[in-house]
Amino acid sequence: MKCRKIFTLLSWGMVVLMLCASCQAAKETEVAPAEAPAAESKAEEPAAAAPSEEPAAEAPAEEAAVIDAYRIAILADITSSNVWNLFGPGASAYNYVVQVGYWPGLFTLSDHRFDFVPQVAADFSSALEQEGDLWVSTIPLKEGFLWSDGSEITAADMVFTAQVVMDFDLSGNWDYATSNIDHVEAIDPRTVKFYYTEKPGLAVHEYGVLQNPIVQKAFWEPKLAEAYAALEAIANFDPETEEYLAGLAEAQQVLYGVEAEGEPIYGAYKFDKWEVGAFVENDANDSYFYNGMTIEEYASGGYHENLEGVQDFEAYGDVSGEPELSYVNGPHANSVVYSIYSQDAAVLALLNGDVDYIYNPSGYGPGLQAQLEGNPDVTIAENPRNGWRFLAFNFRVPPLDDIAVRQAITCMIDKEFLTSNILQGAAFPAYTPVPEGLSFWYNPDVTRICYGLSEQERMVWAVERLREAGYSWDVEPIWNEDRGGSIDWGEGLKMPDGTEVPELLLLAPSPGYDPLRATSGVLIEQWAGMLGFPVRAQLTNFNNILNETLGGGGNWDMVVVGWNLTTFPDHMCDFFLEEYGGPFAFTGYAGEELVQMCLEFKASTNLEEARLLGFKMQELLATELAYTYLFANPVKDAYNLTYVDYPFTDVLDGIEGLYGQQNLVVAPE
Amino acid sequence: MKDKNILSVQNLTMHYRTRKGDVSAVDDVSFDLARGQSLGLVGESGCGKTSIAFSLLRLLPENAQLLSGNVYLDGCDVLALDEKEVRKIRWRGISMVFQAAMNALDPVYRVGDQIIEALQTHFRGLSEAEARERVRELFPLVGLDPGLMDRYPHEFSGGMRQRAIIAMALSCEPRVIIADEPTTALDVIVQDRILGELRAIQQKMDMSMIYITHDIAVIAEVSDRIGVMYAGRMAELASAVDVFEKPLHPYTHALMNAFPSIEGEKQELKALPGEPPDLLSPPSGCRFHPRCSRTIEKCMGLQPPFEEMGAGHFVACWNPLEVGNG
Amino acid sequence: MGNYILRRLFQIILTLVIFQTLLFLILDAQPGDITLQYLTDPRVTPEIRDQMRIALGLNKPPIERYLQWLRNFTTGNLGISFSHYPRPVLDIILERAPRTIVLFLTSTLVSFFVGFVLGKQLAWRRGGSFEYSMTMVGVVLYTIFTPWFALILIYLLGLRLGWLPVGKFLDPILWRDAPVDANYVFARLGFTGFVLGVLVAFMWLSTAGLSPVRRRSLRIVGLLVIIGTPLGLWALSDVGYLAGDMLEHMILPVAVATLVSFAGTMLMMRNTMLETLREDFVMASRAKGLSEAEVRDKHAARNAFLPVFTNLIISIPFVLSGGIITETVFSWPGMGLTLLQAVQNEDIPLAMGAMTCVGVLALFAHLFADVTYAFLDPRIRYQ
Amino acid sequence: MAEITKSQLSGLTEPIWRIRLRLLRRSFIENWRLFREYPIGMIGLGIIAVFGLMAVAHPILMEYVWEPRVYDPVIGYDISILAHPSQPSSTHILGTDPLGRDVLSQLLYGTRFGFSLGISAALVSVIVSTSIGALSAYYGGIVDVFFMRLADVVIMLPFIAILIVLSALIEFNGLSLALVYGILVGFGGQTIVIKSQALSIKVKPYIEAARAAGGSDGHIIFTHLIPNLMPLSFLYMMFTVTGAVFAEAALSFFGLLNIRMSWGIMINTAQAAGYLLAGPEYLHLMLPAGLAITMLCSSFYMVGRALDEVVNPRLRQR
Amino acid sequence: MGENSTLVNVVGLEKRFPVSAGVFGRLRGHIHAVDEISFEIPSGRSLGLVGESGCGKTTTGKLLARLLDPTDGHIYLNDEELGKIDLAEIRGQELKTFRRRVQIIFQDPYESLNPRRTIYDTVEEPLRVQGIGGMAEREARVVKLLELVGLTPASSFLFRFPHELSGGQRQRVAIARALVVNPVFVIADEPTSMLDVSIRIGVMQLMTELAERLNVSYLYITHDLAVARYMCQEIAVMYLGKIVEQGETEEMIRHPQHPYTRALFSAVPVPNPRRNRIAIEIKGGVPTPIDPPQRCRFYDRCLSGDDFCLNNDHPPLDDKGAGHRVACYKV
Repeated sequence: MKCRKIFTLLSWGMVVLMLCASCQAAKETEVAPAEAPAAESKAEEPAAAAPSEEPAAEAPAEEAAVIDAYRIAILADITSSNVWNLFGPGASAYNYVVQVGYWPGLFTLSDHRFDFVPQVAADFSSALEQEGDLWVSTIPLKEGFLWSDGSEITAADMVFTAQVVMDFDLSGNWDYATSNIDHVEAIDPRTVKFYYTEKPGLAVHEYGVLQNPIVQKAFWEPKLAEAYAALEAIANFDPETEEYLAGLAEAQQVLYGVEAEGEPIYGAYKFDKWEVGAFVENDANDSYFYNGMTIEEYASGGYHENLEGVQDFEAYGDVSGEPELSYVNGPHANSVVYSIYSQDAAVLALLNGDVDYIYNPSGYGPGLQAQLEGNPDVTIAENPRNGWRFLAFNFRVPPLDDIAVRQAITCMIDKEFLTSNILQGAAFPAYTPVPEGLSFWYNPDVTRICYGLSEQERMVWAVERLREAGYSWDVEPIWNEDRGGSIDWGEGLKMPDGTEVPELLLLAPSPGYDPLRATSGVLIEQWAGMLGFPVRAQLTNFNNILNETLGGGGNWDMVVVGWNLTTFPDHMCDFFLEEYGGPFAFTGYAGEELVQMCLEFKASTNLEEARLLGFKMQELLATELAYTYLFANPVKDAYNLTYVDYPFTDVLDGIEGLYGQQNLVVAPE
Repeated sequence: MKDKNILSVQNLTMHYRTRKGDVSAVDDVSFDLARGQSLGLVGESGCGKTSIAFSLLRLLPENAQLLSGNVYLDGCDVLALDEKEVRKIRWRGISMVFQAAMNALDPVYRVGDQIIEALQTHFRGLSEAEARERVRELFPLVGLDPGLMDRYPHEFSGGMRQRAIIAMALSCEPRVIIADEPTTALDVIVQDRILGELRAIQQKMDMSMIYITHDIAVIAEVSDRIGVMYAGRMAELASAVDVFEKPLHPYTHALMNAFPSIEGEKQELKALPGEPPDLLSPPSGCRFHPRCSRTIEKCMGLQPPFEEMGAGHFVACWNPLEVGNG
Repeated sequence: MGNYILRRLFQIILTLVIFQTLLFLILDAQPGDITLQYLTDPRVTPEIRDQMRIALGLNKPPIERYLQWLRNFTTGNLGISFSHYPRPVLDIILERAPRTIVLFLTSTLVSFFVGFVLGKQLAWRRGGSFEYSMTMVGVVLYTIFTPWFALILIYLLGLRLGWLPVGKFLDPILWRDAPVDANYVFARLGFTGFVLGVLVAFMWLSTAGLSPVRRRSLRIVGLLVIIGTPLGLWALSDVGYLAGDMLEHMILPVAVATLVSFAGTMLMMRNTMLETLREDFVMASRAKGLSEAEVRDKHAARNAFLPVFTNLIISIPFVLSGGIITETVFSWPGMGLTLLQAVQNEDIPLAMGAMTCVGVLALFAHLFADVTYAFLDPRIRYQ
Repeated sequence: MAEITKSQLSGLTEPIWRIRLRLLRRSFIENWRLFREYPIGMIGLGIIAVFGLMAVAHPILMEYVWEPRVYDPVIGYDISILAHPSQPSSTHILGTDPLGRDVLSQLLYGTRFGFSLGISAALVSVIVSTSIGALSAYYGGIVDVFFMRLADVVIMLPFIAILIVLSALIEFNGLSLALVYGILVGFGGQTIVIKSQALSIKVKPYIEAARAAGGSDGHIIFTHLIPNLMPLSFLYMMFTVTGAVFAEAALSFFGLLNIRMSWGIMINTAQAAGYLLAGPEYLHLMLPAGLAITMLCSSFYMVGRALDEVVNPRLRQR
Repeated sequence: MGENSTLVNVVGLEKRFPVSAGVFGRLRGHIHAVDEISFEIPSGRSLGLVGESGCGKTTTGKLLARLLDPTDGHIYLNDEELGKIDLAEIRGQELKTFRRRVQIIFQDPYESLNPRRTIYDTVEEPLRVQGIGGMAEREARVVKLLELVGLTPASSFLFRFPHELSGGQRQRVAIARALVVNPVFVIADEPTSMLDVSIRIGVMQLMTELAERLNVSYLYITHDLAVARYMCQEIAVMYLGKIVEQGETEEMIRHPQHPYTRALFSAVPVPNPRRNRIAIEIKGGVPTPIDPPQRCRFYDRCLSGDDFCLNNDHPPLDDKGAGHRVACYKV
């Protein structure tokens, strides 16, 4: 009984405490908006406007319609907002889509035709000159280029950025560290000068260093004190030692971990809110330099930037007459909201009109496409992709080092059948390392082995090719007219030296990871098997494939993988020659001819010259078959034209390649 | 005679439905219980003693079927009442001391609270404090310290638990209390004490009691009248002395002879032949006939009537023992 | 009691160490490491990858890394995530755990309650068509392929009928100008629930001494007041619409998590209740003249509750397992999704952290439930 | 041995093995009769039978009816149909999947896979749990402490999470998944249940009687303990089948399994191609597999439930 | 073997069970289940061990059957086949052989037979594990034993399962199993307490009859004094792990001397409604035997205890004449 009384007393006390606590809580929530009146008004607004699923319709119809929010669906959360990390280990497509426009570069590629054009740089004066042992490039900066806090972008910012990268030995997408840069100098606030120890090629200079982002020195310098202190600690260590590397890594970690909240940026939109796991929001940046600037492209190749009283720039050809394409730079939206969805949910959201565009590097399966195509509001833009899927051979394993074998197997692979039937038109057959969409570099006349042949003809060709090379069978594969025609599999295939062909392990990602590649792998197993190659397809997880191939595990004979590419096609060397590509050149292929061509290609500073070399390399690779290119799947972008529109949608890698054209997107008419 | 009887059971017949067929658990059982009287029901396991007890309280499992019979409590037919009215009869009219005291108390509630629950169920306006007071009075009556009422059943020993059960059974001052083998699981010394207390309370409160057990010695000590049951039927019903000294039914007689005692001279025990019958298909006629030493032809075909032979001495047998033959 | 908790804590620590050792072995035995991710990035040279390994400590032998991990763990440092480099794992977990906890606390409570009530009824109405149909429905729901089921619900309720949002945990358009962030609202909601629970318990206990007649009416009024007041307060507050949005997004995942798990409790409850119904005290309470509902709820169900509650404790890890599926399908950014992504990305620290978090969650849920059990079952006395 | 098959002394006219066989048959019939009273178990058994037929049908159909090039569940492709996935038709009763493969063929193949996976996992778990449960209950002491602590750890782990983690380490295929799942279940909750049952059997007087008769530990474990554990083990086998099939489907759904075809892969294929929410016209892509997973899981679970009522007399109705 | 030769001689038998608690399973004490007891059982006679539940009689039985290992003390078995052996010492093969000579019958006929084995399997098991005889021989012996315990015709019982038998029949099977290996000494742990009255006598009579025919001695453990009276020539009363009184059955019943025995005997109800039995009072209930203090175990409940009892050890079991031995200072 006594016990109970005490309990009752305690309970009363508890209740009083609770009430106090909740009162306090209530107060807190009441106070919060009072402290920030701006927030209050905002808080009310969406509450009222929440049901208005048509923000565009409500927008006042002024001369240029402004989009309230450009709603992009992204498929994963961003992981970092720190610029150093973003272009380093934190590089991810979703980080880019949100933040890549924040920082300017000296030069950039134009949005539509990827013309190399100045951004912060005032002009093209980037030519290289020799100054003593060093190669230098002097670049003047524009006037009136402002950070979002109103201060001007200066050479000091440029130097600071490069210096930090070099001091911390940053890697990833920071090119300075790997480009033989000696140092960078600010001649005056509007002139920056790069010093190279060796003469850099196109890929390193124009397509590398000069396009790197620039950050604001005033903001970052004080923030990096701690990181520099960490760097100081290893200043005296030998850079080769492990202690040094560990210390460096620690310093980098501090650098990557710096909170970059409130960082002044330059782009069309600036950071506003990040609700982790749900969405990110960027707000329009009024001081964006290109805001309202008209860009015109002409059939002649001419490129024209024009904004009254600010900028009038032209290049690459005649800019008179009617432009082929003309668009006005934004921001045309008050904000950009990046919401995180799963792919299926994103499609539903697009269909429902909850988002305007899906940033979807994973591509749409046929089912999602079918859904999207069935909706009149939704448009799908299809563009060529800069990338392909291929079958790689392990050149260290006989008989795969034999060109005859590679050609025979390649011949059997009916790419047209594979892409149009099995893959349901989700992909185009590929024959060369350069995709057709990259029209400048693409060689249309490259050899296509067994193109257009029937199954029977392919078999005959392949058998003949093998026999020529000295291969023999116990039972030769033959065409069997029964059952509508099929191949009776070859058996006991022997190499020219008489030994039997060993079992060949074909790795392909499991269907869960990529059904296209998994299916291709299984089919190739069949096709090669018809010829008598004892191929065993193993569907395995992608990390395992990486580990065996790029990682150097070596337990593979053939593998179906695929890469996305950069616009500059030096991957033709990087993928086959270890001195360029490192682990990427995992096949063990080292054709003398290719080595020579690559030496020339890499050193070339002239686009035309590089292009011709590229053609020759494509032909070489298409017949040597270091890889057998299988197919490339196009980039498909789905967007809802109810609330937004784009000035153009025909572009290599699609709208996706431009991260949703955030600074160009306009309200529909 | 009628008004003196607080409880009257007439021709009670009850079956259990099982997947193998009907089990004739109670067959045509009749008896009366007078105010302040103690009736002992004795018989082997499965003879229907407990089923009768549950029939009186209308607490039968779903598969039980009351085929016929009446149970009058103070002249009111319990079997005809609806569920709500039966609930009022329970505990205030007839309460029960359960066989397995271990399990008859809910382990998650305090012992006192369980008695309070019974009280508040029947006296809706009773506050907890008042009910506690009532329990406090009850506990010493059954030899328990009132301080124990806030303990949980598992903290009680077997004897204490049985006492608590008795206190619970007494709480609403019932007219009839049924004690179903209340001491079977207890050691002999504890059993002796509880039997003594139970008898004393019953007499003090002038309650009627039905005492159910298989132990002839126990029943001899607590009962005024004894009913001997065999295979669902009442074989013999008489005063305690009559049953022990002048048994008429051969089964009663055999039971007496088969019961070892530490009192008196060591007597030859006589085993009953055979096994108790399977009530799924009980023997025809007298259910005892396959094991009976006095079977005559009539026994096999016809069920003997339950008749009075001598003052208050009822027996169901075609060939009863002579009086004084015990 | 204190001694018991101490002993259990000791056991928990021991279990955790074993658990983490196993986990570490499993994760470390994977082919390759995180730097494989960067293999696909042509700009990351082998030198840089080596440097990364050093940065991440991957160059050290496993045993050293394991000891390092244990050392760090004791100081609350779960390391640096690889895939969210350089965010500390603890940071990520603290950000996501509340979402998982809120979602699964809700669905666990709801499904336990639903299962308990239904199971009670099943046992009570044994043999009827209600029992058979409910059992069938229960079994099918219990064994249904969760992702498939979730997708069907999404399709029907979210897409066809458009009643409910189809994924995520909030509506960005509504929240982009919200004065507070999601975890703030989560915390407030959780706090409200806690206060509610305490108040109800208090009200219940303080009316216990009254006579049965007054008790009942007072309790009904009390319940209405206690539940109504916070609801009103929330509705009036300026973040009420945010909470509403959040709750709306929770309906579907909670419904799925509930529907697929309530049957476990229901079927278990049915069985234990059937066993309890055979106990003598049920018969005794009936004999006391209690109404059938009182016998069922106060005695039979109360006792059957105990083993069912134990079962709930044991099923906590399964709930968390189901959580991975539900979170994935509904894009609910909680621990399950984090774990799945971490494993897929070979983000060992994050996977370790997430698993450890899940393990710690499960362990403490066990402990909490065991202690609660001691209160529920007076027979249990911990030395 | 011939002289002992017939006994003159006891008047038995039959060899003992035949009597035992008859006893076995009788006890089977008795249990069957009990089991038959639970409609839920009969429904489950019926569904299992249907699945059994499906599993058997696949190789037969592939051998005699279906053209492998068209109907192979993994590499088949029907050229005669222009667009895949195609709707159900007379040639493809459940249509074709996005890669042009026959859904029915996949479903049947998946049945076989699901069955063998579930049953092998169940066997593994039962062998593990019964032997460990029996040993730790019988010997107690350090063996018991070790296995029970291990079981505590194992039951604390969210299965799917552990399997996801393990999938990164082990290249899961059907067999290894069955093995891992069986071991996990066997070392976890099942051991605890079996052990507690074994403990209750261990203290039965007939075990003591066997010891008093001079029976060795092995004799007692194998002739008394384990036979009395078998009903419970068998019951848990049913639940393990359910769990294993579910786990496979879940892992496949996440794309974590390296197998060529299963129900989970079917759903995964449909999902990867984006047909999951594409509307009723693509129902044939996810409905059959999803339903099959659910039905197979349910059916074994139902049988388990019914067995529970048979094995556990406290639940029996009358 | 003569009537008077000792079959079993128990000397200072002791069994303690540890009680542990705390974080590290700290030892809290011992339950003194059986505390230095000594008694003899002459060949061909049966001893009844009576007492309340928890007094240690079942533990004593299990110790004698070596189902438990004694903490201390000796159990000598004087066997014509094996000679005099100390059961407390033997291990391994010896123990197995000893199992032939000493058997045990349990209380609960429903639990003491493996429900999955036929009667034949059950009864044959001791023969098989002892490796006695060939298959036919064993079968014959099983049949013989079944008929001996009254399960006739044996062939109709051989291949039945326990659940098909009644309680009495099962207990007969259990008796058959115990006797099938020709033991000289059988420990019967309340073999009839769960049987109905009408069957109980039959089983008791069977056991008595078999004891004579097969020359078996029983240690008959029971809480029912009346049953012990009919089964045994001698009775020993146990209280809290100690034997407090032992003697010829009839002598004990007529003249119990220990205060506990007297209370116990007086509490037994008698089947005579006319008699007004008066029970002898003792205090309180049975305490738990965890490390009991070094004095008379009965002191706390005894009405005639005094300072001498309090200050001295538990009294020795002294012969008070005619083999009637009592452990009490006050007698």
